Amino acid sequence: MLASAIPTLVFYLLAAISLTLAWSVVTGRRILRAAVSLMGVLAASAGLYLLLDSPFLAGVQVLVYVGGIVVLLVFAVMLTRTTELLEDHPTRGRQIIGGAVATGFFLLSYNMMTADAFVGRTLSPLPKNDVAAIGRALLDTGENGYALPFEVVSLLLLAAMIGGIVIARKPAAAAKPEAFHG
Amino acid sequence: MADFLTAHAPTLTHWLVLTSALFSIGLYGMLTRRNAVGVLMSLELCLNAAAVNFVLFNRYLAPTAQGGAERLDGAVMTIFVIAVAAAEVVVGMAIFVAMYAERRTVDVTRLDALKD
Amino acid sequence: MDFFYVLIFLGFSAVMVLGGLGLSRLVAPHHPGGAKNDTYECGEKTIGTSWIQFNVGFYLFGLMFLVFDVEAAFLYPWAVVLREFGTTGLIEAGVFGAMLMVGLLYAWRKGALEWV
Amino acid sequence: MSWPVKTIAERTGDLLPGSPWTASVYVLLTILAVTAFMTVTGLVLIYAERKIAAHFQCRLGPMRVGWHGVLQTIADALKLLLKEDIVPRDADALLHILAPVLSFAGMLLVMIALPMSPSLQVADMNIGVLYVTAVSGLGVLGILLGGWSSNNKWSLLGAMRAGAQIISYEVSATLALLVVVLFSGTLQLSGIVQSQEAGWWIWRAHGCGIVAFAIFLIAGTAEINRTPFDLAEGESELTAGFHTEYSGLRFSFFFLSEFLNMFVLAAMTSTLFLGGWMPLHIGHFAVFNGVMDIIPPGLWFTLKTTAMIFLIMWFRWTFPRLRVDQLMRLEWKILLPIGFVNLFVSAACVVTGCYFFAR
Amino acid sequence: MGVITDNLPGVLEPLPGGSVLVTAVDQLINWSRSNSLWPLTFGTSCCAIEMMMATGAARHDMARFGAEVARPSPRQADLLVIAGTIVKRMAPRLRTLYEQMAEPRYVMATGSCAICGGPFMYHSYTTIRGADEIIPVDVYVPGCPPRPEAFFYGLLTLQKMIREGESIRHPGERRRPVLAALPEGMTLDDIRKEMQDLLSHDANVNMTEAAAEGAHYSAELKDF
Amino acid sequence: MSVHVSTLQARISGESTASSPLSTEEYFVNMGPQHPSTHGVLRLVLRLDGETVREVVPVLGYIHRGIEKMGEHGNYRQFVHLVDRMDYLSALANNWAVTMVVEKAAKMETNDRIQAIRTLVCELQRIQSHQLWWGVFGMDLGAFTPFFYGLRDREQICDIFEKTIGARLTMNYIQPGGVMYDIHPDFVKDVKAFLTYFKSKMPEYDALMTENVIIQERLRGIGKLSAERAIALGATGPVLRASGVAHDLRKSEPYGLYSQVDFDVPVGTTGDCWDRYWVRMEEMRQSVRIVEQLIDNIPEGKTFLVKPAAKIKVPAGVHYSHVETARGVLGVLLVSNGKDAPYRIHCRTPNFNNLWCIGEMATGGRIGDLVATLSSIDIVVPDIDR
Amino acid sequence: MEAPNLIAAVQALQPDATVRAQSDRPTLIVPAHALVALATRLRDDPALRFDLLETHTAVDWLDEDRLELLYLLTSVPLGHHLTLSVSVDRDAPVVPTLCKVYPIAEWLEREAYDMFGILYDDHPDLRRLFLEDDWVGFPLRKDYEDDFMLERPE
Amino acid sequence: MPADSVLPPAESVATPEVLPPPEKHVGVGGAIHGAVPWIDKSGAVGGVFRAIRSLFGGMKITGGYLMRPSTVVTQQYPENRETLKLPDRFRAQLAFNHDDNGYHKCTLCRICEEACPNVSIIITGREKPAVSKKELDSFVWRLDSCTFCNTCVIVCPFNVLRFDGTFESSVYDRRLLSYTLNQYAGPVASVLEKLEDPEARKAAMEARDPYSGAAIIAALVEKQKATKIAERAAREAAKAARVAAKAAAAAAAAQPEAPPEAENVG
Repeated sequence: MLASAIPTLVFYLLAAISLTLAWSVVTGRRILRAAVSLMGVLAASAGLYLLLDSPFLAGVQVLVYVGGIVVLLVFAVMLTRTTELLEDHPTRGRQIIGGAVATGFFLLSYNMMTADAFVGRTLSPLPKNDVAAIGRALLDTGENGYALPFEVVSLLLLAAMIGGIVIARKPAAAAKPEAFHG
Repeated sequence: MADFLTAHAPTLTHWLVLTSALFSIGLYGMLTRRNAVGVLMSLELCLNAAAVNFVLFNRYLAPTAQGGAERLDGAVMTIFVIAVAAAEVVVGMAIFVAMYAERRTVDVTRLDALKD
Repeated sequence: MDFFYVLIFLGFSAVMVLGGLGLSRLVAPHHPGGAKNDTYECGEKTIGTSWIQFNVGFYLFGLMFLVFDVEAAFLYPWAVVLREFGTTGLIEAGVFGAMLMVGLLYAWRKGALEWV
Repeated sequence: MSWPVKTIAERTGDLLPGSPWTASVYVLLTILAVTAFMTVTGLVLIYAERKIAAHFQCRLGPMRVGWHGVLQTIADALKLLLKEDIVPRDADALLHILAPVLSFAGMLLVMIALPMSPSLQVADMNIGVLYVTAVSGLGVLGILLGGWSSNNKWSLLGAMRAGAQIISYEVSATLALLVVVLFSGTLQLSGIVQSQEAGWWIWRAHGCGIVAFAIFLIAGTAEINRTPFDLAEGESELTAGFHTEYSGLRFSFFFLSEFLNMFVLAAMTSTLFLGGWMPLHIGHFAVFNGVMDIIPPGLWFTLKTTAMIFLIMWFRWTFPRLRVDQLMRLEWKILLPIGFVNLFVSAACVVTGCYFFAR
Repeated sequence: MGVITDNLPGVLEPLPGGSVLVTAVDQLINWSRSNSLWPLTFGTSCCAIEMMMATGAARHDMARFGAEVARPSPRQADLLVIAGTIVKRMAPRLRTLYEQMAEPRYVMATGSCAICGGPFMYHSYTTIRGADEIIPVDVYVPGCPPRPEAFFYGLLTLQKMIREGESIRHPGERRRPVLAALPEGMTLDDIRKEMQDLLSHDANVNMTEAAAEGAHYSAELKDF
Repeated sequence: MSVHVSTLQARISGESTASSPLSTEEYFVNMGPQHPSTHGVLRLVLRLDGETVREVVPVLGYIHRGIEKMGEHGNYRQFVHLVDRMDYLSALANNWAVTMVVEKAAKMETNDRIQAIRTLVCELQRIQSHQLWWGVFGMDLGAFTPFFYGLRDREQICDIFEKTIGARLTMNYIQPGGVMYDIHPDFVKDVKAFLTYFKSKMPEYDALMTENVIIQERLRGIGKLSAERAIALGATGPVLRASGVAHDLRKSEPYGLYSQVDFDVPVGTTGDCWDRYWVRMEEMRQSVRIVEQLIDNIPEGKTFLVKPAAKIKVPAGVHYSHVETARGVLGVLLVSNGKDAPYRIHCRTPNFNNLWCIGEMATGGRIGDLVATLSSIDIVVPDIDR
Repeated sequence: MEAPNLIAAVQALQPDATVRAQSDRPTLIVPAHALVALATRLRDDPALRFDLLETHTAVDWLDEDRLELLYLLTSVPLGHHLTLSVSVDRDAPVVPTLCKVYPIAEWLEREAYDMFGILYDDHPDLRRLFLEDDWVGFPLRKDYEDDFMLERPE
Repeated sequence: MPADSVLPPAESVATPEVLPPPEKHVGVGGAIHGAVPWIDKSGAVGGVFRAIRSLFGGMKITGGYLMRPSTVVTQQYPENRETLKLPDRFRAQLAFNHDDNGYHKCTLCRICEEACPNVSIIITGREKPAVSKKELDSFVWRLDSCTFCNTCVIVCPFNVLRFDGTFESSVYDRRLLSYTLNQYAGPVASVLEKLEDPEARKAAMEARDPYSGAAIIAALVEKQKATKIAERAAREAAKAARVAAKAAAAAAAAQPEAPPEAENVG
């Protein structure tokens, strides 16, 4: 009884948290507070993964999103802050356009969500060890495996790393100070 | 209380409403944010909502008849989405940081105007 | 159930810190105002703004970290199932890691690993 | 022999369907127990640090509050509670409060995953190792936000240093940790302990184990900001670093998390490399193993953790601090390449089954 | 004091045993405060060598009193040891440091310079003649510089003062801060004037009693 | 006329407007007056780029007490105790500097016993000062334990001084006309015991700090000062010698009994922090040598050759003499008009000159390097401000 | 170099330099306008090589209504000393700066400006060294008055 | 540089940017150069091992002290008050040398008062001496301002003063730091000893409270303030006179020299 009620409770809790914080991410005027709210949304999403019985994904979500991307965002906010952007007011026109597009998208997708294909579905069974299952899927070179994407991701990361370094260093290299430590 | 909760246990539709609401909020942010970092954050919201959907569909819609749920394709896709998101943030932020170093602003509206 | 405890303790830590602060507010002296709430900078008045600008070099470390963090996310499942795949898994991860090592070498050569 | 492993979370799970009240009481008791454990460990660690430091330095340390100063940290804690809590005028008050919460939460959430003895583990997750790395990342956000929100140049400098340092060393720590995951084939912390029944990974995995151990210890010490890596709050450079503007209880939360992080690091090190609560077993020497089994597992865990804590303290009271660029060089140019090579050598060992007492 | 402790005595004391309880809590608070005096790393001249270094060093070991946790930031410090000369230029900074300490905060003036200007009392155009012209001082430790034991005696004196205070019934009775803050443009003379007002109003020490106490003080020390 | 009088505010704000705000990440930070590594109330205004120090602007005067003005209002004997409070870590050498200029100008006689005692106590205090520096240096680099070992051994010399002189820091011992007291009967025994003890501790110092790889990594090549620049900037004492200039008044213009003892002058090669560290460590060993040679050969004689209360009159004129303290050359310039009080007395203090070099040494390094450099020149702020 | 030879050598460079009596080191009185040129030559002359400005300060001769500036020069390699004495008017004390010759002079001159109000022509950064920028008066002048200062009771 | 510079033209003061290097720096004999043999032997692999060994070397030192509790050098001050012996010469508190009868030897010669560098000794004579011409009323010693320079002790011709090691004198109010050193107001020991009658001796002596110095000092400060006001008035008059004289002299001169234009002086 309680055991089945708790996940439901947690779902609504997480939904409320993530929607509230998501709203403050897009409307918060202090950009660092928005970043902290984003961290909350992402952590709540990790909770959602747990509700979907994917603890490994939840772990990766926290590891990469909360521990990595948000930290990088905070770094970047610290690096790119200007006093004028401390308070980030969107113009009325943008608000209207944005609101219209977002609402339109939501209504459209809501229309699709209530389609028959999505109603009445139940959770399917899961493998016992999702980490191992994901590992097998990643390493499998067969037709259902993801060995190639796995390798492509490494290329993607390499490209991102090199690209990031090249782009971010460009202005710094222009005004490169003389080397002091050999 | 417990009865009420059990009666309103989340179904696939509930989940989809949640994720698409998150996505819409992200969309709104992308369109209204002036700060480029803020735009990127909104984009993260969208990506995150999409990533949740992958798992969701894997869990609810995978054809169980073929033993498909044992395969967790959605979860794998989610990991790829996260990786792509990370790569996107790396490059995106690098662009903004470089832009900021040159133009002292990350205001997307003003970046347009400064284009030359 | 394990993760239920995570949620509980997440709430608990917030309650503990905030409750502690509340208790402290109730029992400790509190006389704000004046120089007490000024920024402390070795007894002097702060020169200029305190939110100082940092060199781009700081960002590069964040960037590198994020890339390696994503890599770790892929290596966890790899490490768990390596035994089943044997040499194939070793080679796949070897290629994967070699790519990142190339990136590291590139960063090294470009001087991105030098602290600013 | 195999140990009867049943974590508190599982026991609560057993109780849950039957009676919600029993379960709630159980949860409450767990919270109480963890709080008590945390408080006592924190106080003992701070006292021990002060005493041990004193004896490293030919002096006595706290002597006057209670017998040999045993009540010293209690007096300090009480005083910090009764101390004024200052929020600077220009600070971002919300984040200023949130920062210690994050720092504290990061520490507390790791703590519930530690297997302290076969039955003394709050939650035994099947992604244990990943969970620990992921959640401890909250701490760095706490430090970053704390430094940023203080609106103080020294704080911000300290926060930036701390941020760059902690995230950098997290990479090496993860690589070292993966070595153990490779050998034991599981992410579950209890499983990792279980896998060391025939010998601890530090020596069972040829050289790889000891290299990974060294890297993990160094990286961990850097992640918890202790000398020789205490650049984030290096007194002589940045006054008090990221917590310059923190006073009273809020400062004490940073202080407490710093010390408990040391405990977490020591516990993780002993779990991963020194067998956790597993007694010292050598292969299949039944007699020797039997003798070792007499010592209860909880005591084994305590002994190993204490030894690790002592080692970390010893580092602190001997070494000078590194300079910030040397710190980064050590990580990215020395530890990271070594860690990578070590990981793949270990992978080769695992694939070929070439390690001691392979199952 | 905080909200509770301000209102607590009025509520509790009429109750049976309430007075005892207040006293017990008071003692606990004073015990913790007096035994956990974290000093600010602040020293200006010669006395700093004796007060911050020699006392902290192995021979004398300030840690025995739990006072080795020298905090570089005034936010976390309890005790401001004015070790050395304070000159006109430093005076507003000292005031700022004092203001920025979290309450409760205690001040010790060690050495002749901090007490009254010492060797630089006459013919010096910058030396402040006594740190108590700038901030309220709780304990004076004479000497030039005082030896480390004398500093410990001063610390014991301060502990005695804290212990005998009634931090619940009369919070802040020990002394009033001279000024809540150091406003812009405030001169040294303003501070001095306010300080003198304070001295004349409610910091008048009964000289005979104080003298008697001073004379018998050494005997009492053994009970510490 | 191009005399332009500036202010600190103009200095700082002028710099920041000079460099365009659009192309730099530079900012100013106050280091001090209350900062753990400025050893007192020195204030350094740092212009930083990230962590790199672009410029150091020392702001002095937070402990300026006007000792020179006070000297004009007291007699010669009364001035001696004021210099104790300048460089309090080598108070005896300061006393000696004043005493020397007064004795030289007033042509007062001394004997070998007085000179031997002065030489001995000054060398002991040099060891004491360097021990304290060693400990504090370790602490500035983040190692706490050296501080305790250094001060533990320093207390041994403090004990010797307490017995003979009666003070631990501000001595006022070397007076015009002699020394205040004869040495304590236990002095020779105590000093010998200390030497034996200290020689056994030096290897520990080396094992803990000198040989430590982190120390070496942090000191080598940091805060360089070439020999030419060192002289031009007026660096003195160990800072000058570390740059490769073997200028030591104890050798070049021997006073006291330095001409009768055998010792070496340690000289560095590149003038980096490591050289300054090494020079001081070696100076401790050389001081031990000097004390060893003198301790058994203290001549007999009186220790105070004038009446203590006698008025000292110095003939009119400009008189100057200097001694080598633990931090460098302390010179006392005495302008007399023939009365019993100095007309003008000026102290050329070593820390003043050494701090002036910090701009050259620390620019381009990082904050950690700045702290190491500042600590390696071993400043005593009241000596700068006087 | 011995004191008489030294004085002769300097006087060869600067003929109008006169010897200041009552001084224990060789001391020459030189006119203010010749200071920089003379100091440069003293520093660069291979026989003299006064490469170190040991100290620089001033004396306020109130009765004679002048400030005497003393420059104590030392040759580190040759080990000899020389003092230069320059007198300036108390009311308009302007001398050229020696910063370009001896960098240490920058601070020493700032100190002299702080204490005596001597103005150094072409000094790169002439501001008070020890006292606050808004300090009134020059404390080491003999006629300095300050209400703050306590006279010693007789 | 403006045209009206007092300096000679630029070419005659051509200042080299870089100082010429001196031929040799070593001016004195016996110099040793800073190569440290056990460190400067370098080598890549050996260097790493030496580095690690150096770390362990440091740990050995600290660990060694931890293992030997006998090396603790701490003296526990308040606990060791019974056994704490300060050296005889230690200067912590000025005291009168009273003889066995409790008589002092101060003759009011005021040499110590003169010699004291910052007026920490204030001697007042009795206004109505009982026996002899000069009798000590109170010998006030200001502990708060004393610099412990020991000058008073060595200049005293009668060996009246000594320093002893009583350092425990912390107080809450600094006015308590002015001590009256003499136990009684009255004549010097030699005079008292001439009085044979114990009653007469007692009559000549008047007990003094050790903490009565504050009032005397307060009176002194008041007096000083008064004199200072008077002095300032006198000084200002003199200054005005000087300025007037100068103005007259300037007016007398035909071509008064313009003072240099200095911006922002003072």
